[in-house]
Amino acid sequence: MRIGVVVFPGSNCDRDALSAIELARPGCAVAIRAEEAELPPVDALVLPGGFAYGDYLRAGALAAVAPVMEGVRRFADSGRPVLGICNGFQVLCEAGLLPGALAPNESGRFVCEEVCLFVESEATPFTAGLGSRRLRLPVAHAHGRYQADAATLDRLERNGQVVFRYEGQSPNGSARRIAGVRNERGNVLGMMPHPERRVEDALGGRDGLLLFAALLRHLEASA
Amino acid sequence: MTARTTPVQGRPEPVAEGAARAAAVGLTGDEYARVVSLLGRAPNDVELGLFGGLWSEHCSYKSSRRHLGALPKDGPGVVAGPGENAGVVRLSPRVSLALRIESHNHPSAVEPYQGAATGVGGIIRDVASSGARPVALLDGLRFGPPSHARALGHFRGVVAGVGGYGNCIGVPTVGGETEFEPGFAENPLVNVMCLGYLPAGRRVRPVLGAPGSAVLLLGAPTGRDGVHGASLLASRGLVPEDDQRPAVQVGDPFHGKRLLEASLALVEAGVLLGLTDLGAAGLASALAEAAARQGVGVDVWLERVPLREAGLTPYEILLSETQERMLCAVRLDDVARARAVARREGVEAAEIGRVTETGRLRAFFREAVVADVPVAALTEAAPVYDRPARDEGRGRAADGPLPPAGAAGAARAGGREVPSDADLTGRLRAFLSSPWLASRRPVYRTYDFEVQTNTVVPPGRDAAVLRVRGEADGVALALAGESRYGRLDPRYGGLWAFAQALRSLACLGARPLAAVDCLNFASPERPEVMGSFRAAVAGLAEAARALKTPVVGGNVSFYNETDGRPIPPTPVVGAVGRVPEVAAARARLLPESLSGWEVWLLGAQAASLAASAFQFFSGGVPHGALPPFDLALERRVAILVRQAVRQGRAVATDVGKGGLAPALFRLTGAAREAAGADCDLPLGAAGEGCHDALTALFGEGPSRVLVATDEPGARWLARAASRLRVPLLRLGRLSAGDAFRIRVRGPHGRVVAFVDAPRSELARAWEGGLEGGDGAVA
Amino acid sequence: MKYTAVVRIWPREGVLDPAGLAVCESLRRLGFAAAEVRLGKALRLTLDAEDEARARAAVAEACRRLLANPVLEAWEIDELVSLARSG
Amino acid sequence: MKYTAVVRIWPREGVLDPAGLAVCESLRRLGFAAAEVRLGKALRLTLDAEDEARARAAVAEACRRLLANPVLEAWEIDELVSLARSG
Ligand SMILES: Nc1ncnc2c1ncn2[C@@H]1O[C@H](COP(=O)(O)OP(=O)(O)O)[C@@H](O)[C@H]1O
Ligand SMILES: [Mg+2]
Repeated sequence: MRIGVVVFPGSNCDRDALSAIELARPGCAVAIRAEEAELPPVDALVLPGGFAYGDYLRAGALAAVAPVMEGVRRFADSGRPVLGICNGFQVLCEAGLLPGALAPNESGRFVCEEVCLFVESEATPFTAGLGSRRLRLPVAHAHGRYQADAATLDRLERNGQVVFRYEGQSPNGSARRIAGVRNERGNVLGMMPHPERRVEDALGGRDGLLLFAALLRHLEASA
Repeated sequence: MTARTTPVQGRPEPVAEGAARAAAVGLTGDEYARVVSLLGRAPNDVELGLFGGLWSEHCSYKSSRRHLGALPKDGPGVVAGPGENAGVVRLSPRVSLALRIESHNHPSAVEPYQGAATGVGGIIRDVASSGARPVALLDGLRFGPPSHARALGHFRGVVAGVGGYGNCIGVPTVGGETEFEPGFAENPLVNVMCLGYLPAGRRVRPVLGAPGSAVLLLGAPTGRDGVHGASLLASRGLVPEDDQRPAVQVGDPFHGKRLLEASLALVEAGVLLGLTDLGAAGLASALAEAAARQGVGVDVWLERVPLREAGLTPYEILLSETQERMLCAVRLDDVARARAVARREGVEAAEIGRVTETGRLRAFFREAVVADVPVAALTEAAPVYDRPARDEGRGRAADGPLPPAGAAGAARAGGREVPSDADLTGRLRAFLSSPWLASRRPVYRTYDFEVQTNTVVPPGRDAAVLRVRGEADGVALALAGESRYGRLDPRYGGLWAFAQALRSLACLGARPLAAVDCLNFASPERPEVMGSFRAAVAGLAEAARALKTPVVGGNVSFYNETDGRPIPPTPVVGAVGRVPEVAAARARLLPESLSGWEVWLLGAQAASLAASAFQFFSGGVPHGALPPFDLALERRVAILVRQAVRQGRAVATDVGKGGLAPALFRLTGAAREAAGADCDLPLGAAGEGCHDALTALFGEGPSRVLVATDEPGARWLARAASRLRVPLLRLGRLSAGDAFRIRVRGPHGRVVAFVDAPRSELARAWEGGLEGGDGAVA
Repeated sequence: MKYTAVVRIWPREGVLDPAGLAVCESLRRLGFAAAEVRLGKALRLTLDAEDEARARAAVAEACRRLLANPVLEAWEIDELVSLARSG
Repeated sequence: MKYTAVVRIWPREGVLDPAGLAVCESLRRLGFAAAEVRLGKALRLTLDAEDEARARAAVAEACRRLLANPVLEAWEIDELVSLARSG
């Protein structure tokens, strides 16, 4: 079983994601360079946090046209699991693999803090079995305000595509306090909070590990 | 500057012309004469530019060098001391720590965002060039009061710049200081420290290898930015409205990240003979200093330097301070491999030169020799000054007459008068929400402090704690600067900065391993500034010896003044320490709740309002006598606190800026769940000098730590304290409720003053102090 | 032939523009009678194209594919000049 | 009277524009014949002023005092229209 982490130039949570995956299941994490057009054989993909291509122009915009993205698109279209964390979420939206966009935080500033979120959809490989749980995860971003037009937001809610919602006030002014969404099929998930930063008690908790564990269960079941 | 590119042969030159040429590169007439005698001829313009850069204060330390020898630099575990890319000290048999501190004061005054951003980029490259992966940043920031429009602009720009670069490149900013003081209204201070981890056996040095080796320039193409940034900008005071455009550099954290990965990949590939960052005075200083360390020469072909824009002159190419560049040396056979390794990370490596046996730095531009000077003339032969120094500090203000009362309360703050009780609660609230004490969370929450997933204790406490993957022991880091006491006694300022940095480590249970210092002063050409510099260094050195901590690196920033208005003397100290068994530390250091725990004051009990934050807050001019500084007691207090914290018997906070009442307030917030407080402060018993309520509540003094402990912990503490001869005083308890109460008791236990407020109300004032209104970060 | 285009990219109507709001507040604080500020991007793009129509088409295509995000932004081509002509 | 001005703020000649460089690279990767990109800001500012001359002076003053950083940026007033006139 192999889980690929796409390393864009400027990604900076790639190592964190790789080691979180290794903690969940040793020996299954692989780094994939975004400048290479071909994806190696993997069973799931993670697009990590950071500032791919400096986040110049718009967060995630330049990464969305990186060579690897064609492969990512085909991978997603084939129904296999793709998780975008923070910058990875921004990239997935910019690439059109997820609806909506991530605008600058309402405060106009970067925000780094722990937040609570509710899991509102189990219909993804990363949240199966976590229904209506409350997770404590950190956010760290300057562009995390989820935006889409009202019709899209209604549709997302109706379809259960809102996967995570912030508890209380959102740290960034997101529409309807949305912290993470999935595509219609449910195999592609994007989220602003960082599960890979909460996989050990020594670093403040293990809520993030639940997502990686769920993914492994999913992959095992479908293997 | 028009470049005369052919070496001038022994032509006699009118003195006035020489002096004018020298001034254009920041040298004096005498220094120019020295250049001429070293070369045996007048330098051409390019050569003169090299001397201007390398003999600048920034590169040569010509005014400070004589004094810095006082700092102890050796200790167990020290692998590399000052003068290398970064200081290196051993953490375990497998892992070493690299640390370094730098100032970026002048660039930040001119362009706050880019000044701070490029400061962060530079310090990260310094640490990376010692072969370490940068894992943490700390930023020591000083501004004028946020009510001052210019200072507010500095504050917002600098904080955005630190975050802009650090967040993007993916090195967490885990701590620092943000101070607001009248003395920094025109001249903000931006000191940045970086910590890196490297395998214990690895040693990468800023050298060039043997003659015949190839010299490669890595990273961004060179542009015109920052030509003479170091020599001109940092070698004189700021002149308002001056056009300093050419001296400003722009940071590109994205390129910085690629360069970082490329450098570390080169280190790991084992091809490097040497590696160094390009900082002040660009290529010129990187080449000359690296060559000087080995007594070799170097030839450089300037037309091979990749350029960002056409038409740069040899002069500009040598002295440009374009960011995101590094220099390395490899064996000729390894050039192709090195370039391939760098290219894989998206970084170009241009072969620009060759190491020679000549001992000379020779620069060629399209076949022509444009500079040819002995490396030693640029480096070892740089002037060293013993500038006149006058001691003005110690006790002068204290012995003088009290200044006239300014705002109401100024005189009282130094005197004995005790204001009414209601007044005291209100004052504490106002003090907590003032820029002096207000929560720094609005600053550090704009920094990514968790990326790289090593952060065990995030910002908010006296020190941050990081783990090291695969190691049982972790690292604590703290930064402490001092700018208030130095006005009364600069030596005391040095003692304080050093001791506070180490006390902060002790509060998180860490034993100090090494320190670095950053010395921020006004013009060294003023005897009183030189006097305060010498005294502050003496204070640092005394403290470093007494607290048995080597100083493995440092930085000096002079000329922090505008129109002849100097900043106060400001030494800043960064320290790292070892935290044993770090995996279990989080629960111990960040407990769920402290309610019901006892509150004890450990250590010295002397305090004074002299130059205290409260005295400034009350509108007073700094005056009065500073409490005694007993370094032996300081050391014993640190040992006691460290043991208590490490064994899980106490949660501790330093009683620093603001005194006891604010420290108690911080202690109530040390657990996940806030606690109330119910404490008594006996006058007199609360310490020498604490004869009035204001001094008892807000007086400052060294060697004081406040701890919360449970009952068995208190018994342990009492025994340990008596063994270590550390005074102890029980103040009361933390409670489950929301009441924050301190009773100040006079003779016979009579309550002479008290503070009584809902803790949540104080917390709101404290948390909102820097948010909203004119003080907002954004 | 070389063309230079200037593209302006604006936050869409109705999309919150925190940076614009902050600038507006600062302007008012400085005493300017600013009623509203929107902060967008300006992009000067030099490119090769056979003629002006093709240049314009290429710029529009670049806006659609990369330069602007339709969920958040609206774009307009502000200028398009042939470099030869403009000197 | 209400005026609307559009100001463009550019990184000065010779000042590094990392964002422009990155955008240019991506455009090339997408097959555009982009030779150079500079990325600046566009600012649409609505303000009260008595007449056009005063409006222009106020905008210029705002650029000098707040909107552009003279060390790194150059500004230009791209448009200035009275809202009444423009509809
Ligand atoms: N500029 C900054 N960057 C990062 N952290 C900061 C900064 N300023 C303050 N902090 C953090 O805020 C907390 C409070 O800082 P400070 O007010 O200096 O209190 P202390 O007395 O504990 O040193 C510390 O954890 C410190 O590291
Ligand atoms: Mg501090």
